[in-house]
Amino acid sequence: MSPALLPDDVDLTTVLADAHLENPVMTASGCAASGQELQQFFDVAELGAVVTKSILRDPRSGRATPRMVETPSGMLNSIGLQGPGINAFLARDLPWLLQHDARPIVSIAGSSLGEYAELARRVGNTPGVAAIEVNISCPNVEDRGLVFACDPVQAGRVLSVVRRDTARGVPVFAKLSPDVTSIVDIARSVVEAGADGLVLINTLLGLSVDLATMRPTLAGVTGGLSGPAVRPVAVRAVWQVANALPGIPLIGVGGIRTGADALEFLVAGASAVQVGTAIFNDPGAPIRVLRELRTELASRGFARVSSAVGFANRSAADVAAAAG
Amino acid sequence: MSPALLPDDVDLTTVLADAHLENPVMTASGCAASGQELQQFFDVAELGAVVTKSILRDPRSGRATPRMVETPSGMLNSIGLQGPGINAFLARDLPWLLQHDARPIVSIAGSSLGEYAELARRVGNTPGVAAIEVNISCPNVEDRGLVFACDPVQAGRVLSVVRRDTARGVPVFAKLSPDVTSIVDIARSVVEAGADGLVLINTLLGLSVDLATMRPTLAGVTGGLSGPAVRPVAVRAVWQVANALPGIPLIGVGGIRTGADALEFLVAGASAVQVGTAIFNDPGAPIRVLRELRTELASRGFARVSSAVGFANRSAADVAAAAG
Amino acid sequence: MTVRAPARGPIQVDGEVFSNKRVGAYAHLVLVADGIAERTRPGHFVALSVGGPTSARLLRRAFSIYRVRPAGIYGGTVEIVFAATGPGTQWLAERRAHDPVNVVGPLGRPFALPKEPVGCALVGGGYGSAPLFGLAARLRERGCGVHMVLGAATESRLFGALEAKRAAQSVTVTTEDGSVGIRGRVTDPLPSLLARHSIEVVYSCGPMGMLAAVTRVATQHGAWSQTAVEESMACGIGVCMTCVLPVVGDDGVTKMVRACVEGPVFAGDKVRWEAVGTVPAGTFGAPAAGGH
Amino acid sequence: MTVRAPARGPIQVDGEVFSNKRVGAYAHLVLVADGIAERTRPGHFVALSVGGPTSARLLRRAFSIYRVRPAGIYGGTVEIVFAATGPGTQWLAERRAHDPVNVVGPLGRPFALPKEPVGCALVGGGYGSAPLFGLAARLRERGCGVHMVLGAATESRLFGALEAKRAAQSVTVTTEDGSVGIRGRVTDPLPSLLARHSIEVVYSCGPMGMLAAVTRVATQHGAWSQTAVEESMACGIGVCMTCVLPVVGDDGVTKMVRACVEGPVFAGDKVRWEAVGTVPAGTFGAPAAGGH
Ligand SMILES: Cc1cc2nc3c(=O)[nH]c(=O)nc-3n(C[C@H](O)[C@H](O)[C@H](O)COP(=O)(O)OP(=O)(O)OC[C@H]3O[C@@H](n4cnc5c(N)ncnc54)[C@H](O)[C@@H]3O)c2cc1C
Ligand SMILES: Cc1cc2nc3c(=O)[nH]c(=O)nc-3n(C[C@H](O)[C@H](O)[C@H](O)COP(=O)(O)OP(=O)(O)OC[C@H]3O[C@@H](n4cnc5c(N)ncnc54)[C@H](O)[C@@H]3O)c2cc1C
Ligand SMILES: Cc1cc2nc3c(=O)[nH]c(=O)nc-3n(C[C@H](O)[C@H](O)[C@H](O)COP(=O)(O)O)c2cc1C
Ligand SMILES: Cc1cc2nc3c(=O)[nH]c(=O)nc-3n(C[C@H](O)[C@H](O)[C@H](O)COP(=O)(O)O)c2cc1C
Ligand code: FES
Ligand code: FES
Repeated sequence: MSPALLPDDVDLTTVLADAHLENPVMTASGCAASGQELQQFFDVAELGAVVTKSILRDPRSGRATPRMVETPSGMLNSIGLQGPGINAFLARDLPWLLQHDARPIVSIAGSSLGEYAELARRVGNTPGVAAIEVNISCPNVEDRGLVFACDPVQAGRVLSVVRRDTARGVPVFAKLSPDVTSIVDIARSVVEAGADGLVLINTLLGLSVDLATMRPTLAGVTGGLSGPAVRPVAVRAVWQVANALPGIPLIGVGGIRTGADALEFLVAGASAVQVGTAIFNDPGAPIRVLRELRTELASRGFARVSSAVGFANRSAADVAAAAG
Repeated sequence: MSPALLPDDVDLTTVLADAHLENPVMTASGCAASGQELQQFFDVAELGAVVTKSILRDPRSGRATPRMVETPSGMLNSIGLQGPGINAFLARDLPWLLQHDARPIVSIAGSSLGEYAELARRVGNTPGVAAIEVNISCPNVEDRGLVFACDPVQAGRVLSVVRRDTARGVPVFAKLSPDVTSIVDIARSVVEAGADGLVLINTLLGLSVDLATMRPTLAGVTGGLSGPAVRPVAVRAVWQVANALPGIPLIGVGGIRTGADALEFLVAGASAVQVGTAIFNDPGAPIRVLRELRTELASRGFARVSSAVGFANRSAADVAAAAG
Repeated sequence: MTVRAPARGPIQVDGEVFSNKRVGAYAHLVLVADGIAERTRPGHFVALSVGGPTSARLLRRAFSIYRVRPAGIYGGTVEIVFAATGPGTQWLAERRAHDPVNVVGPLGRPFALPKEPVGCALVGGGYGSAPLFGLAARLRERGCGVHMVLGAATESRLFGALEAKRAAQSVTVTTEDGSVGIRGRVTDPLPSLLARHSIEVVYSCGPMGMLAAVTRVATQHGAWSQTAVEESMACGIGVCMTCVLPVVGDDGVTKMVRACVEGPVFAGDKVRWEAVGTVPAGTFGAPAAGGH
Repeated sequence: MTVRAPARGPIQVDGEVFSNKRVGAYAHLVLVADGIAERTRPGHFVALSVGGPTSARLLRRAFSIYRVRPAGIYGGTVEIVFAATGPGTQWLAERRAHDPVNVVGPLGRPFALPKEPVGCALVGGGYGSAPLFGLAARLRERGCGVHMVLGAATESRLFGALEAKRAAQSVTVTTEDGSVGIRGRVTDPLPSLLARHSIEVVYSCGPMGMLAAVTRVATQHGAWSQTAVEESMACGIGVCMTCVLPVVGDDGVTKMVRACVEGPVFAGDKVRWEAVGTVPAGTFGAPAAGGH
């Protein structure tokens, strides 16, 4: 590391396969809807990208309530991917993002390979889409409801159809679940299947019992754990995958609340980060994280984001080399 | 649930296979050493059991420092099973526990089947041992360092040798890792191999980067995440396994800090609970949790622990039956 | 840190406690939070962060706005009335003058006001009375008749009965234990009150069961009802989809709509009260039988 | 909740802030915490919980005990001096009179005292001076000569220089920037001081590097050294094994020993200073080459 710089002198651009972004801070899928509501608090065009809530082919009502429960330094959610479906998204939400100069990364989710393919064809060929994020933490109706993300073969199949049906030049990122024995195996499989980058991590499966009703608090019984509580698991996933698959662009997500948290993901190997649950605490979180990250980079003498990416892995290797 | 009772009228005894305990609250392995230090704050004989730090065959220095880092509502540790080995344990720590009328559950850990078998023979035939807890979250030196707990076959092998070499009447509990794709598969495998009960869960694998040094904070690089942050994951594991393997005694552990937390594990399906990281916050935590649990049970009209065990699963089934 | 936004939407403000007093079973918190007052209309709510910098409680707590005062010699203030039930509200109850509390607001859709000077009933349960006082003032400005019905389980949980005497033409109080006013529920005196004062709009705020019952009475009487619901909210600003309830749209189709941005005030007859907590069959996007 | 224990060990007490004042770069916190004073000897520390009931910071923070006062008309008190560096210490620095702070203590092994009335040097770095004042009093009671050397990076980080004049026969002050006293480090004036006053025991508390250097000087001079180390601690009571450092035992074997119960005071010449942060080869139970 070099001496401190002025924050404005830091080059924040980051490259994720074919996507060149002004800066590495995005919203996390499902925590920012499609950007409109956050525009009340800051200009979403200032973010590296806006990742949309996962879009399905058909409209979906989502699950019954309660859909969330607060947990220590985190929360469980079980929304059930409520949304209006791809038609309404392309007609209304995507145009809004483009009109407001935001870079949209569209998250897609399906319950069969066919649905993923259809979504890829429609979203992945619409001008203005900066990238596709493939949420594979969904049950596969064609395979006993097993979650795609939990099986390297099924996960790979999803990514290969999405990559096949998405326009060249539009990167396809696979978003992985931490609820697996080896996230590196899943990562390797989806990269071999064509994923241009990886988003790490989706929520952890959790459950809470409501002692007033003596029933699971969530109507959906289990839910996804997110927030600062899971940050060490997310950083570990980034670290492991960065070491196992050097050169594959990674996007870190899980419990990021401050610029220092974002920097932790970068130096662990992520080229960009997403802010999710922290938005519920602070609607201005994504833009604040960006501002703080700039300062963190500057104060450590990182002239560009790319110098920070994987720095802890490299310095670890140096230490190992020096010791060995 | 019936009307409220007086706390003293609650029958706290709990049965874990052949182990009949006065009450369902224990210490968690590695968070209470072998009981001596906690005796300064409360009488460890009042606990259902004292679970010892995992004992190895040989003395072990453990890892270099830093060995811990605080995280939101939790911590990462990488102690590396420091301990004096089985000889010193049997000569010094176990007698202390027995002299003080504590019920010792001895946690054992090894890096090969042979080591587990040797520990089982020695610990599992020493009078006074209430049960053996088998920590299988250790690398298997005979299988490329893969962690036993992550593979149903290897995990099953460990439990079958330990069960084989432990005296009848001394229950053997397998302690499972949450870092697997299906904890139910591992649970099923160790139960088929002879485990009399299950302890859920060990820590989650995590990592933190120290932004001052730009290196992983822990000398051991990755560490185990514990504390209230992981409670929803632990409750989920108990819930899933209780539903998949009804009748198998479960011991819940992960983020328990209050009597209400303990009750959450009981109604999710655990017959006993362990208090770990909360001890670092409050050295009196295990006995306080016991006292609070008694009050929680009484105020809800549970006349005995066994009525509460799995109550949320049963009421969930009732709801489903009524709806269906 | 203060994020400013266009003049009508919500803003985020670093607020500061001006005062915090007990009122019966509740706390009455006055926060200095510039810019909120000017944007607030009756029925809006604020979302407060709890626990300070070391907090393990990340989600904001939502509270109906009781009163606001625009910036004058002192900064603008916003007031809430709340019950300290869980860790977040207990923390708020312990705040003293000058302690910082971050505020996001005003949020949600306010009460719709009648265009004509008609008779209105304002029904509040417990702390649910709080947002009715600002509403009462607005209605009187428009020449509406204002009749308040305040209810609670017991006297200490009744809020604003005295203030109501100044705010309304008539005040009816009910408590379930009869400790003050009529023994019973707000819906007991409501039918005769609606008839007596030719009420055309019934506003209500309180527990869900009460809102459903008040709506039933209002509808029977042929009055409009405007209900302010309380759904568990993670974000309060419309991005998380946790706060939904089944509401019938103008097209007759039931949708799971967000209480935080499409509410918290809904036309009472549009809410599928009996189905709250479920996704009723036929809801837009609901799973087909055997589906997800 | 207060857990009582046998008369000598640590106890857990619901303490309360008596006062909290700034002293240079530090905070000086006086807590009412009955029962701690009676058990405390110089070198003991306390572990305080931080963040209150909604805290995401579960681990206690360890602080050397600066002073204690047994219960009299008022409850017994315990005092610490600390730097507000991270979230836990910042929270502590913001506490005001009557705020609750839970205390566990006294913890650890205190300084060993010489049996004979010998000359002693007490060397403190930064807030590391704090525990030396109680020690100085004890040593003087035993007729020992007490010579203090206090150092810091700069004047604001020097603690207790004035008080030292009352506590010690001689006081030497060093600052790295020369803002007060001798420009340099505590080890600069130490050799001549040890010689001048025929010092037989050197006590020290401060950063690890300083302790190592002070030990080196003491050993060269032929004096005993007693060092109070600061290792990162999760439990403070001996149950977690996070706070270890390599220390040579009486049997000559290096072991990873717990700073919280076998320290924080160690004989300086027994600590493998150069190897702190590692498990040096030959340590009891260390992995064989290629092992775990
Ligand atoms: C639009 C709206 C207006 C409200 N107005 C008031 C008011 O004026 N006065 C008042 O006392 N309370 C009001 N509430 C309820 C208030 O938000 C909860 O009492 C409070 O959030 C509980 O926080 P806690 O930390 O004490 O409890 P906890 O149980 O610890 O809260 C845990 C989580 O559940 C949520 N939660 C818990 N109870 C409720 C509830 N009843 N409604 C919604 N979310 C809940 C919390 O926001 C938090 O995210 C309102 C709620 C909403 C949605
Ligand atoms: C025996 C002993 C005596 C001490 N005496 C004093 C004293 O008199 N005055 C004083 O200002 N400080 C003292 N310290 C250091 C003090 O404990 C830390 O400064 C404090 O814990 C930092 O907490 P934080 O929340 O501000 O920082 P954070 O960095 O948020 O702390 C995170 C975690 O790391 C631990 N930690 C961080 N820094 C240190 C450190 N330097 N030493 C040990 N653990 C650390 C914390 O306890 C906590 O568990 C002492 C430490 C020990 C072990
Ligand atoms: C309310 C909520 C809804 C979410 N919806 C989605 C989603 O639709 N698609 C998806 O891939 N991830 C979804 N996530 C997961 C987040 O994008 C993110 O991976 C996770 O929450 C961890 O990040 P965080 O701790 O910053 O929230 C959701 C998370 C939350 C809290
Ligand atoms: C410092 C520390 C040391 C631990 N050592 C062990 C161990 O030796 N054996 C074991 O099975 N689990 C060990 N654990 C895991 C705990 O027993 C427990 O499973 C886990 O911490 C979750 O519970 P908690 O959140 O209550 O701490 C350790 C945990 C901590 C924090
Ligand atoms: S609370 Fe998040 S959408 Fe309503
Ligand atoms: S801090 Fe836990 S053993 Fe020392």
